[in-house]
Amino acid sequence: MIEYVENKEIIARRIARFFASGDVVNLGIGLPTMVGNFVPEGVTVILQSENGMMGLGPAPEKGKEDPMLVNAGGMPVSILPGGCFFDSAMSFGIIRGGHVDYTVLGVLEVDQDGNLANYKIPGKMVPGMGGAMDLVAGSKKVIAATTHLEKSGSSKLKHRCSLPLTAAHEVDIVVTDVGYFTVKDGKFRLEEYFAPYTPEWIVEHTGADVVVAPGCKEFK
Amino acid sequence: MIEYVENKEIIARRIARFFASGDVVNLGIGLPTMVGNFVPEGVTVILQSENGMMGLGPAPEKGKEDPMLVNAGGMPVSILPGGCFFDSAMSFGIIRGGHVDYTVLGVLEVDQDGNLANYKIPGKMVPGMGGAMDLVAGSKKVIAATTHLEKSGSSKLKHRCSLPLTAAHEVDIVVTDVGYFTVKDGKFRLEEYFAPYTPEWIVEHTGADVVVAPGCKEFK
Amino acid sequence: MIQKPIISAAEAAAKIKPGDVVHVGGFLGCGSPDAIIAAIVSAGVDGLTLVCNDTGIYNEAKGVSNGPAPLVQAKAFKTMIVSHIGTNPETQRQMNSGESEVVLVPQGTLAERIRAAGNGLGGVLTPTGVGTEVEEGKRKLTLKGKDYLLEEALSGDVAIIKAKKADKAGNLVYAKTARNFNPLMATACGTVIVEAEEIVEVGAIDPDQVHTPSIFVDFIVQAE
Amino acid sequence: MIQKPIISAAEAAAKIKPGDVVHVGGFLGCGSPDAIIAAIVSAGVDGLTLVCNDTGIYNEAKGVSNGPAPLVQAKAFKTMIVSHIGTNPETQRQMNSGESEVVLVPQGTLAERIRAAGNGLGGVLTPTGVGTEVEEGKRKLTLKGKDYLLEEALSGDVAIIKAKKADKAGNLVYAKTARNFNPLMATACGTVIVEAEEIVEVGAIDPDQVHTPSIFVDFIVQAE
Repeated sequence: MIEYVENKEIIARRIARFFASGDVVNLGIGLPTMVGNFVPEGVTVILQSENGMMGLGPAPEKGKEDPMLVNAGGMPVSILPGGCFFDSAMSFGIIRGGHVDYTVLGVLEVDQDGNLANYKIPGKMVPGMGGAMDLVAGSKKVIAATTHLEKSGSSKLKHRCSLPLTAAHEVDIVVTDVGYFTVKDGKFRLEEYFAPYTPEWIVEHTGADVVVAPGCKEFK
Repeated sequence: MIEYVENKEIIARRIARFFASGDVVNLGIGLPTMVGNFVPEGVTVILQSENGMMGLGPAPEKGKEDPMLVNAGGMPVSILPGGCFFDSAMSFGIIRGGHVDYTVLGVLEVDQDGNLANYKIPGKMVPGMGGAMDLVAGSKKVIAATTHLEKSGSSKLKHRCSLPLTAAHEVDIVVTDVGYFTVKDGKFRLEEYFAPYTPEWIVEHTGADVVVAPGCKEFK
Repeated sequence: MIQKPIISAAEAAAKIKPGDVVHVGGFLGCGSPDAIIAAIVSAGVDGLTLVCNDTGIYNEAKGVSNGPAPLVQAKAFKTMIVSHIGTNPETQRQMNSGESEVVLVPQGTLAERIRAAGNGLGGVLTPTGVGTEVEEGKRKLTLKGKDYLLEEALSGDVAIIKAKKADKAGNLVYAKTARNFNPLMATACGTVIVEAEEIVEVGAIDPDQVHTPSIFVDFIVQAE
Repeated sequence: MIQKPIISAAEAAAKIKPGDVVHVGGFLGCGSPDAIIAAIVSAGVDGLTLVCNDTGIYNEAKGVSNGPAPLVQAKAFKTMIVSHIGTNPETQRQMNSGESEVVLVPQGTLAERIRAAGNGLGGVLTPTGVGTEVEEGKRKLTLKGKDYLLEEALSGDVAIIKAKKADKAGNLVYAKTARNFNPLMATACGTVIVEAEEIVEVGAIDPDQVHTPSIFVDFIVQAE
């Protein structure tokens, strides 16, 4: 019997492999930010931050933070050579205009029609959508990054989202800590599985329709 | 008997008196450009040029022209200290957004409902509207600058424009070489007359409904 | 070039009247006009409508209260039109208790609505929010087979913004990610007050490098 | 940062295929990508649609032919979407003879339509053109008692633009009034080719002073 253990690193590591040199990528707060640490040697991606910069670099050393240079989570960052700053209209022009290749963001729920919910639990928690609705509607590819199961054991992948949507039919790829799925024809399609999980286990432990892709293989 | 003699200078001189210090003004090609030469001592206006600058200065000396620094007519100009450059979206954002106090432009026809035609004589001459439609729709006050009569002797001020309109109901002030008019309640209202013309002569020689304002006086 | 009055933060605060719609620059406190915000708190104006990216970061334990958070704390706002309130639990409390109204707007839509107001556009058509609660009460138009929401211009009575540098005529330059909504708000409000870290002579800024043209700015405050 | 290929004007011209919609930067020849335009004339491409502020200045007597005028002369355009043709009698001749189609668009509307395409907006609502021939065939909407025309996004296959300075990653800075439509077109086309007066190393441009972010630019041509 396989026991589920949350593993955020595998999610970040798998997502980082999607990128090719030159891709413009927006990483959401939290887990998605980790993706930046796993981009393979030799691949140069350009990180965009929706508060108004391109060419996001690593966090500065302690004591060298610049209060005028932060990411969309308000945390100190740096800028790489060739990066630049712009206002919020240009920032979302870039996002909405399809100039971002990948947006990676966390979810509360994601469903087999590519719907995503991550900004509101009515009556409980309403952080607001911030830039997420634009990012999901505008980016060329949307990658949802999430642990596969809630602490309660229920699936984050749903037949149908029950929470207010951040965007409808926009999610292309879902990467959890058990496998990588595409969203196709109203189903999750398992493209790769992460050991020790097996396709059978994954189909059984996903609260949505999952088909196993013909070429589905283990990710290493 | 008063004989009509074209006099562009009086038009430019009268228009220049409307401005107060700090006003943002756009002067069209041709006659309107002359207005800049008659702004009274002590009044500082800020000239905007719709090709992308604020703080337009005089033409440079011969031999000192910069091909990257021209006005909306493509003629070499200079920039005053405190001026700045911007792109066409910002330029027309300024214009359409009501940040230009006065636009001064030439006309083919102007009528008593404040309609203006200056971009097209169908089948004959079609220069295009360029920035004129935005300037007329967006500026706080629109001043039409025109000689009073055509070479043929017919009035440039009409009951109703017959040419395709540049904008409907947007003209506030008309200054010709016989007087200064406001457009009110579907009529031209004569506010000032320029000697040797008299209000009687003007009413008679205008192809539109003209009322003489109660306080109408001679401009000196 | 006409110079703009240099006023104190308290004088700036006095230009804001109860009931005004106030645009506040900044993003989670980065690029916020902090001295003017503090002065408005002191002046005790209320019944305001806030237009801002967020309501700042408020963390009592860490002693952080930035962006518009001090004004939220002072209950200055009747309505808050923002994209994000997740970093200010007091905003969420006021919303849940009904003390104030919070209108959530997607960040890119907020930027375009402010820009539209400043640029004389009635609104824009955006795909953002189609198929979500953001659609509610809005016109939806289909162009070339794609659905868009009509998002209307959002103007304000007063904008309080932050710049790195202002010349005395009001030309502005912003620093790094402190630019964000500041240049957009500068175009969209009846009265525009900039809090500048540095005030320089007219002509000291390269005219190719001005982010906000002087004509948008009415008053300048020296940042502390 | 990824560097962009530096190509010749002839290689740039070869990226334009018959029938393409081509955005050409510049305003009456100021800020036009002249070397690329000359190379397209040499390449002899036709059936193009032009999107530009104007069709340049053409004056045979004075020997002036700037902006897109050499391409008009070469009959490269089937359609020209521009705001002004008053300085090019050849454009007017082609229009009157039916050799080419000219679509006149108000200058500010042209700017917003190009920006909308690059910014993922379906269109904008503008008051410009209400009550004129520009209304024809367009949706008119009334918001808060004011009429607006719905003007749709205008994208292109290729943009050819001119900059003062490009770094090797493609970040651009424009000079003075040569900026005009160039930064807007950079956002709105599938392939973007910049003709730069000066090509500098990555990192040589202050990141606060970049007018067009590198990601918009595909190819760089050294201006002659």
